[in-house]
Amino acid sequence: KEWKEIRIGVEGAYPPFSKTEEDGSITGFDIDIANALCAELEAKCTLVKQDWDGIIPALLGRKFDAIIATMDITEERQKKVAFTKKYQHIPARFVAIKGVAYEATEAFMEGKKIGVQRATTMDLYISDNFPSAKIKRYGSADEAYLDLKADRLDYVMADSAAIADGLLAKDGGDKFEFVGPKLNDPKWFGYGAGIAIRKQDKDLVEQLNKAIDAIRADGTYKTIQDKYFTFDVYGQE
Amino acid sequence: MTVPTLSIRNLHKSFADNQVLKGIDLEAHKGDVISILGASGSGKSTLLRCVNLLETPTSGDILVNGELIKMKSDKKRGAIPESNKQVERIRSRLAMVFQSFNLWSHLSVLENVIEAPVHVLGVPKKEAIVKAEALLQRVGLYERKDYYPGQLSGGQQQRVAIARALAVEPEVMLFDEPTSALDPELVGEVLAVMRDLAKEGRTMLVVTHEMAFARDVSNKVLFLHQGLVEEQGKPEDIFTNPSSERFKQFISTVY
Amino acid sequence: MTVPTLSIRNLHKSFADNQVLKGIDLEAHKGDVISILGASGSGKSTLLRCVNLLETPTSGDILVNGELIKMKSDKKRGAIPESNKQVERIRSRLAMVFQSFNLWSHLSVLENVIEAPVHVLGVPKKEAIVKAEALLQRVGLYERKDYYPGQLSGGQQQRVAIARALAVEPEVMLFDEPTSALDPELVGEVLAVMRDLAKEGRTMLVVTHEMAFARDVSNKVLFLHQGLVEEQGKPEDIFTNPSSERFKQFISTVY
Amino acid sequence: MFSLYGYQDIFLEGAWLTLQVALLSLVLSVALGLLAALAKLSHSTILTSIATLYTTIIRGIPDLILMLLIFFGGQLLINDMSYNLNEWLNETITGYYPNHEWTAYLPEYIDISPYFAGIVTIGFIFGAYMAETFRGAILSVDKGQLEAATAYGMNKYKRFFRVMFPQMMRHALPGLGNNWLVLLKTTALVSIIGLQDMVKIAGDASGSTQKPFTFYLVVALIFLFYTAVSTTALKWAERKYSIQTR
Amino acid sequence: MDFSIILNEYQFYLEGLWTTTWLVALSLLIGLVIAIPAGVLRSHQNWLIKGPIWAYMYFFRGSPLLVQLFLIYYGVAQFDSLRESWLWYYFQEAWFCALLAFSLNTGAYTAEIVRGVINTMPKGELEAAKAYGMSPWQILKRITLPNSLKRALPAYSNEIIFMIHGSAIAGVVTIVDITGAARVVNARYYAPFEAYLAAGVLYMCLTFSVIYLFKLWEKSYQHQ
Ligand SMILES: Nc1ncnc2c1ncn2[C@@H]1O[C@H](COP(=O)(O)OP(=O)(O)OP(=O)(O)O)[C@@H](O)[C@H]1O
Ligand SMILES: Nc1ncnc2c1ncn2[C@@H]1O[C@H](COP(=O)(O)OP(=O)(O)OP(=O)(O)O)[C@@H](O)[C@H]1O
Ligand SMILES: [Mg+2]
Ligand SMILES: [Mg+2]
Repeated sequence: KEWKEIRIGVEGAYPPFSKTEEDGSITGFDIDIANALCAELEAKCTLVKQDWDGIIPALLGRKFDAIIATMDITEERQKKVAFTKKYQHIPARFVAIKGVAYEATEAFMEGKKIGVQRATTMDLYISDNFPSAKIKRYGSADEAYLDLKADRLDYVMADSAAIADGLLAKDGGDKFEFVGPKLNDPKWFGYGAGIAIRKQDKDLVEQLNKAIDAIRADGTYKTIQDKYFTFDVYGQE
Repeated sequence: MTVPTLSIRNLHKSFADNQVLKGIDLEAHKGDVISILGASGSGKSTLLRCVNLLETPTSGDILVNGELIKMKSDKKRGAIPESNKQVERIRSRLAMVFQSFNLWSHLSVLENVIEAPVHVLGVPKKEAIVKAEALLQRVGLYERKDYYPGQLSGGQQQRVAIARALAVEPEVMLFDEPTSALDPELVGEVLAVMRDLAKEGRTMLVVTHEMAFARDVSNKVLFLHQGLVEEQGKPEDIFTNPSSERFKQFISTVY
Repeated sequence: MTVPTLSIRNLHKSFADNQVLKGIDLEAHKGDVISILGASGSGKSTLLRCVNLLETPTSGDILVNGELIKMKSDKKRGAIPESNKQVERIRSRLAMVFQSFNLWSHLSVLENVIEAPVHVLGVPKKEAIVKAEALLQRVGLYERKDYYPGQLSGGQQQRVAIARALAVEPEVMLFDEPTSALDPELVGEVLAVMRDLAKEGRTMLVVTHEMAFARDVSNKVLFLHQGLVEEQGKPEDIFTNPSSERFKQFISTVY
Repeated sequence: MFSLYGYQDIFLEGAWLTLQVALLSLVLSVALGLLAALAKLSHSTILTSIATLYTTIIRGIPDLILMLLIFFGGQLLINDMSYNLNEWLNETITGYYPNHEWTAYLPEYIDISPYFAGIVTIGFIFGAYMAETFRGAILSVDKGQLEAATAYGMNKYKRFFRVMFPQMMRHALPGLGNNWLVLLKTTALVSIIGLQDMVKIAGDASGSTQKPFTFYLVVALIFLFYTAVSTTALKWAERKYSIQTR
Repeated sequence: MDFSIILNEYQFYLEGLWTTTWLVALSLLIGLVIAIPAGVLRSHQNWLIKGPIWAYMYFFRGSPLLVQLFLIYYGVAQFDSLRESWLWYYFQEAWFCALLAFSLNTGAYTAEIVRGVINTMPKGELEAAKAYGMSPWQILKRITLPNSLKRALPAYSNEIIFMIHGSAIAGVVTIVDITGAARVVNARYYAPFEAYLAAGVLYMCLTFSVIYLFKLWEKSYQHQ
């Protein structure tokens, strides 16, 4: 089947990957990638903004045909949707107020308040590894940062790049720092972020895989990456 | 002999087990003013309401200008009219004036009068207004044409109701105790209008407790008792020389 | 001479511009039964309501057992009582029986009767109940003590109201047309209870339209007219020999 | 002019969107409410039970749950259905004509936008409350008024639209007004299903400016303004349409 | 559709049910404590007393509960002085903020109910109370409030139902109530229909229990 028109679901509250501007438009790394891929496929693309915890149901419900929202490829998700190959891979990390101790043991984390975005890989990771911690689930990462600033949380866990941009680079961000190592255990975090697609649409997966290779090859990817990051967000091939 | 404007033949009506009308015959020719008398509960209102099918008769025929209102039997409700269209058409030829006026309270006096001509008979609005104003003039309420029913006295409301009835140029006007909801001081103004109508030669069926009206204005009086016509005739005959014991008793208590 | 149980001196009361009472004097001694008569609107209820300060008099003195209810002037409302405490204390000595009974609808009959003794006078509850039951016995409603007012007839409600009044052992009982909201058949039962109270030597002020009661039971009758006492005296004197034209007219219309 | 860290323009848009959602749901709920009220009062047992089920379920389940159910669940249900039907059609046809090309006989997706889902859900919810209001209003219309209409030969549609409807609205107005005020506030929930109304914008804005109090207070004030305007208008309407008496 | 998910995660829902129940019950209780004096004093003659009460009721009845919750939860954190005070100990807890928002909200609505029933108190019964020498305080306590109770019941049972429905937003400030549970389950299994339907059923049970209890209660007043 030809894909002349593709509707792409994006989040809009996860800088620098996607972010809603004051005028209501959406910008960010994911958005630029989406547009580059569409240009490569010569398809007409529409971006549809959707809150994170409804984003997979919305794809299944055919609100859009693909999700480009820094979604990690995990086994759990693969039960529901198909993924393209990864288009980026950024480890998750904890962030806390400067000087707060951190140990990745269950005993240490007991009773600690950890904020995550609902339905993310981080959500699962903490639920599985630190069941005795007080896990607080938010609709968006921004809300979790607000509560971290307000001292309602001890830690927030999110994509390291998202934390860097959405929290550390903002006013007052100098009070916070990453704690603990980069986390990228495939058991929870999968194999990088891919584009999620309904399982039936295998042809679209193939076409997008080709397109990803194409923009990697022709340098478009690097241009976009450099706009937002000073490091390689793709990781190993 | 001419076709009677209204004829009722062997009309029966029951509510559940309660037989209210047990075979009523009645003929009204053009220009007849028929008064219907009877004790409370004798079925006067029911008779009138059967004529324009506000109640469905259990059996019997009703003919308006010789046209039979066709009925068919129905599982749930006994008999029902065969064609709603016919019933609606006939109803619009029979204007009813209610005891409690029933003016439409959301419409002004003028709007009440033009409502049926415009929306049922399809008279152009302008024309209807001209006529309605003349009718209101006639019942002495032209000045109140923009009032709402709630702002009028009972007698005024009933006069508007009469104008509303006249506006459809009915074959027969049906009056159900048009003055009994009025304070005694207001009865006169309504009766005066009705006397005028009678003089004009309107065909009227009037349920009333006003003996003076029945005697002086109508040319025929019917006395209902236990669902049957117990006595009928010209008023000058039956009031002076009643043949039924019941009727004698009735007029003696009312006077 | 003994101190009068209640004395009212030169009482005036106006509502805005409407002068209702224009100087009333009245003295009630222990055992007096005083009937207050007057046309509708003559200020009878107002007088009674001034006595226990449900209305604040515009001027004039009220003394209960010789104790003056102290008033002070107020910017907004003219005169007001100087001490709410005093007013509450005096009110609890004057029991009022209302035309529309005004039993507390959320309390049972027994609870209605013990409410004021227990919660205003501080009588122990047990004691109050014993007494209340005796009073209910007396007005013939002991069997209904656990009913709620809504379940009683008007006459029964008024008898409960009288029991409630008696329960505070009042110096003076004030009755405001206690039978006029009752159906004629029920009036008798309430008047019978009141007759009994009079015989017992209770001090009572009764606004009433029941001439028979005024004449046979009270030992003093007051006739109010246009805010003043137009006629007063022993019933045997004034009914047979009224001096005021107004009063003559009044009794002739009422009989 | 007030300034909200650059957000004032889309804030105003959000305020306008809130109002749109509220007004459109109002229209829908009035229509649904009328239908349900008529169904409840009809002689048909089927209609009556459907309407009763409808009003009962709505009374039992919170608005938010219904909204999430319709927005997520409803979408899934409708589109799954239409997709499966499409597949089935294609397969059947391919069975007969092997070289048949895959075609979408039904729309491949029906997009329930949050805008639409919000309006539908709120309209649906308040339809149930409106039904009660209208039922009461219909019952309080004087029977004689309709009887007069019948007697003058009006058919049942004319009876409804020319007499029943204008008269019942008068009785319904206070209840309608109350429902409107509640409905207006319920629109705030559409932000949870992702519609860019002013609550959502306030959320986004407080995320990036770290000034949540300021933004949410402005939202509250705008709602208070809407409420105040509505109350005034309602008072005026009630006076205008109250039964004209001396 | 696959409802085995719900069975697997039933303890999530049970916890949610418990959270919703105590949160709503406690809010209603605190709301009532606010509402009775507010409703009574709302008709006071003195503007200094009735003005603030008017403003309180107007604000909480005129704006959405969701916005009130956001204001209290996220909004207060904007003020450093509050964050440094002892109050922060409470405000940092999501349940406390939700409880506060819900209580203030239902308090305002209930106050309006209280005001309404007090205004329709039969005048004669008040006069009788006065005539028997009760003080204003006694009249309020012994006559006005108990007498108004039965007239307030229908409206109050509606308010409880609205509160149960309204509490569904607690999930947006990280509280795992019934709705919160449903959202977590949905997020994990991407099965919105099942997840939210189960929540809907739980809410229905809650609501209809309340309706049933109030029917019984109202019946017990029928004789009055
Ligand atoms: N809709 C109805 N359902 C059942 N019974 C009815 C109905 N309408 C009238 N009846 C009964 O029919 C009988 C006759 O009633 P109808 O109103 O015709 O009497 P009426 O002669 O007009 O009396 P009135 O002078 O009091 O108006 C009465 O016994 C009444 O109870
Ligand atoms: N609260 C009030 N405010 C204003 N005017 C009042 C008030 N109460 C009574 N009035 C007026 O005072 C006058 C006397 O009223 P009052 O009730 O004392 O008469 P009454 O003799 O008891 O009459 P009735 O026999 O009808 O009970 C009337 O003109 C009445 O309108
Ligand atoms: Mg009749
Ligand atoms: Mg009086």
